[in-house]
Amino acid sequence: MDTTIKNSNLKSEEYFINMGPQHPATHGVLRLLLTIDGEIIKKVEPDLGYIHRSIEKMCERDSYQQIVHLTDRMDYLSSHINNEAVCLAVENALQLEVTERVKVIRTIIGELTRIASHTLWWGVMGMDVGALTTYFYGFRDREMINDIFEETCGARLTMNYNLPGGLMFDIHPNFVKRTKEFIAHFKTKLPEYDTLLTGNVIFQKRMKGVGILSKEDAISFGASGPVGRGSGYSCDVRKHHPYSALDKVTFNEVLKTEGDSFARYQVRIQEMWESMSIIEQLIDNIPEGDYQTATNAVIKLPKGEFYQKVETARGELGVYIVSTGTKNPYRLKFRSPGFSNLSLLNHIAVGGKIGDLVASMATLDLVIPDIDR
Amino acid sequence: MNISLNITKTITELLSGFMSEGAANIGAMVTIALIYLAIFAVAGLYLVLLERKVAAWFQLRLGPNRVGPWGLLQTMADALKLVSKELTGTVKADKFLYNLAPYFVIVSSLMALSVFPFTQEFQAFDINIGLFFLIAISSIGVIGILLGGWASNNKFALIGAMRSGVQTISYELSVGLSLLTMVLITGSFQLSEIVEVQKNGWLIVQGHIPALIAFMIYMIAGTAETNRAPFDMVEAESELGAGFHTEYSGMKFAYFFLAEFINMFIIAAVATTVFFGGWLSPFGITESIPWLGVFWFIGKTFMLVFLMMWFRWTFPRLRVDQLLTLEWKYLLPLNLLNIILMALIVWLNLTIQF
Amino acid sequence: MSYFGDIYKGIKTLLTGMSVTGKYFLTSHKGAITQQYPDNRDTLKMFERFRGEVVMPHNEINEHRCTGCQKCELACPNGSIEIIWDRQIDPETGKKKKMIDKHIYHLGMCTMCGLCIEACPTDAILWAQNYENSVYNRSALTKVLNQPGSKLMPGVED
Amino acid sequence: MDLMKVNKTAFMTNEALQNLISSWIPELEFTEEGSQFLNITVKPEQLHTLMSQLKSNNETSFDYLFCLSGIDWEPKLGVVYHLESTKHRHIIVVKISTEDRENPTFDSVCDIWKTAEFHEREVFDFFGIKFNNHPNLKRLFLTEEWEGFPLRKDYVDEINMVIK
Repeated sequence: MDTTIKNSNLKSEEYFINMGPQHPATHGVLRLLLTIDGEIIKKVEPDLGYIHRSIEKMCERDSYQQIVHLTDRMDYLSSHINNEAVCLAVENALQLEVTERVKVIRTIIGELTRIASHTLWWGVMGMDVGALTTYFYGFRDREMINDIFEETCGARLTMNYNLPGGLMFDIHPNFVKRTKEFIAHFKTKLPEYDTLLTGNVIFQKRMKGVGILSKEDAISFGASGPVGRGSGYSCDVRKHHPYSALDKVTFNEVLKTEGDSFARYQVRIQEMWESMSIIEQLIDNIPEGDYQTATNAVIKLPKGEFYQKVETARGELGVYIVSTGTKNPYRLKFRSPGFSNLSLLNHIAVGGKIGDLVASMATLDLVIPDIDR
Repeated sequence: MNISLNITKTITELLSGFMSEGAANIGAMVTIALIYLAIFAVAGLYLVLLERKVAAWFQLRLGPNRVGPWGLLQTMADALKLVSKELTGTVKADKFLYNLAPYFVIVSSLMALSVFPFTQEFQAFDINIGLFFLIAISSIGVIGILLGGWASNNKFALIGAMRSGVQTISYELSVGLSLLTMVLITGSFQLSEIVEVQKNGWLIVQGHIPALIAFMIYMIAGTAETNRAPFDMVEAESELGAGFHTEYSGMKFAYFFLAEFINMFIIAAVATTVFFGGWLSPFGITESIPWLGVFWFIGKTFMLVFLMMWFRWTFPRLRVDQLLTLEWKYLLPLNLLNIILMALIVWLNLTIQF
Repeated sequence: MSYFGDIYKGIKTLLTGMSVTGKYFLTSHKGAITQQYPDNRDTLKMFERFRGEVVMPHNEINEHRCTGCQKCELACPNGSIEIIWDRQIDPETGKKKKMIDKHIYHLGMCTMCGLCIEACPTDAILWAQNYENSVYNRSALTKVLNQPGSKLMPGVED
Repeated sequence: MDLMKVNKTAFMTNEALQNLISSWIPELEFTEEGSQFLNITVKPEQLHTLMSQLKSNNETSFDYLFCLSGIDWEPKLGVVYHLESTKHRHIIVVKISTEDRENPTFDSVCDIWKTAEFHEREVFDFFGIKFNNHPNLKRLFLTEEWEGFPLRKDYVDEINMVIK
């Protein structure tokens, strides 16, 4: 609030505006109750529940294979990594050893999902900030990955390719060829993202110094994924608690310290390069072996509690299963990354303008079904 | 092939045959107004189609190609659809102002069209304060937007309208000043006079460096004037939904939409007349056939329209306060410096004459 | 004098941005990335693992492989498969045997998860690759997979 | 390599954690069976003191509350806190539970970790567990006039709940 407004007797009244649940900037059915004074935002209060299907209650009546298919519908942009989370939790609980081939394939498809999610985020981030052409360049690259998934798993978005104990069927013969083609194509196109948007002076002015999140606040708000790493908080589950074949690949965790929207943007762009290098390290030597280790038809987890952490495109997804030995879990809680990332929206948006709120929300990369579950 | 191009004179003579002098003048004015309205309504539609096609080519798409051959009738179909749409409105909207707003916008943009010299004498309204009249008229459009946004009793529309008020007022300044720098060379506001002066070298060449700076400032301010990206905070899709024309539907929305495109055409047309020698062919190659000048004029205008579309489909949007800092802290000082520079050059007559 | 410096830098970045879209504008004659769906309908072929709809293949003499064991009904997360079976006399062995009468499949409720096909012991149901499943009224989405008058293929044991 | 093995190489093993924490508050129950981490069950009154010590003491420094979930242990209603230290990378689980199902209330921890504010509102929404001195404790997902708490085991709702 610069001083001019403060000491002038011109008293401007706050008023209340409803952003959502049907609004272009909220990417889904999120309703934000904004209290604004002119252009400056005083308070942001999210109102959730528009797409709440109470997945956790459904899990209490479903068998473990059926729970895996539910997780597709949570964070639909990293559906494969969600499936992998539940499958890993079940496999670790049963002490079921999965073949190397399955681990490598899961990691490759996981990284491909991350790139697909980041390209969609980049396209839609451009639209939120006003550059409408970025959407089509982002989707052109994402479509190539969707074709790879469609050929191997049969579905483009909600794949349900994972089963506790391995994969539903083996990778398609020209999976490797298509992935290499995509990597070669994307290596020429990703620098274009930078020249088109990152370098742009208007874009930098819109993003730098907007929605600043300090490292302590990031940890205290439980921000994970690119949102946390944009503020210098090293929270990459792939580094601290590696799973599947991630401990065999070398990649560096992208960390920025400014903590503003531009830092979060750069983390995601750099992460795409890292994911590509991970895929390159694994794609050429996918070990032989069968793609599914037999599990009995009705899976019963031993009595006890099991927790599995996984790094989705949005952050740290946690699956907490409390089992009493029956065929469906006693309680299953999903720690969703979007939920905590949303909780810090009020903290970073207050004092900014409506344009800043839209820009910082775009860099939080919220997927509403992941928040509402 | 020498049909007289001065349509106003010919029509008045035609009408004065069987009407009194005064009535003939009014009759001529009404007919020319109807001709211009018809031409530019259709031109507006095809500008919309051009924008959609150009946007598609930028974005690896095909653009409208279903309605009519190569999609040429697409915007005609849109216009028919908009005409048949129900005119809804908000409950507690201020009915009179709500309905008045679109007319402000469309009338001001059509009035500004009357001043342009398409070729030799083919000009509806050749007044000696041409440029000054243009700038005055184009600032009336903003009243329509403010009225529309305020009267439709919708908070998003109100924010959009306030933003457009701030934006247009501040960018009027640099549009006016940058055109002023060019008037230093021509010496007169009359548009046909400006084109006359450019017979020996387009103004952008005559004024070389300061003219180029003035042209760049004018294009930036012109894009902001018509509320087009990268300054389209007025109807920022991702922030305000549809901005000031959220509550308008049917023909009223069509007026706003058409007015935006005709404004774009006006900004480009002013730039061609003032900077790129209106209907003059580059080195006088088609001097002999006067009516060919129309194609030169339309061609140059469409080049500038394409440039403005290129801006729209590449740049992200500015925030409102950045928009104001850009105007008051960057464009205005540059403009003033530019005027002094141009005055120096004209005084020492260093302009390049052919 | 960073004033003019950042004006110059700003304009330079704007121009590089425009060069990217300009390049795409000039190469737009190479064709769009969008799929022209209604026009390319006859040439459009889905991948062979594409999950369009669950179907039960029948051989020429109208025999299928479904024994009515209801494993797929149990495996389905949202109850989109209903098996109606009844006890009939098996012609060879003369004993009472569980025979399939109707295998009802609600395409409207199916989420294409593939667990039923995974659970089927005799591979009776497979994925079809059709992608135009929209209908005008919802009852058309409830399909009976085994054709009328079809029998179990001999030699297929539960 | 799942979470179980990583925890062993962390800065402090479970045993070291256990005797350090038990030195603060006497009657705490420590168990490790049936879970990958050290579980601490604490009485609701000592919750806030234990939690603030867990965060402030720089040997444990559990500054990252990554999962707060409500659980209905049939007779008892409880809340489970999963804590991780970003410095030492070790993880512990703190559990509290109460018999009274009409008006279960615990101390809120959202003054220690800001993420707890939203998570506690979610637990209140689905379990009806109230947290005192919570800034604005009202339903997060469901509408205000929704009666009953869906994630409780004894919740019955013929319309929305399809029992297989």
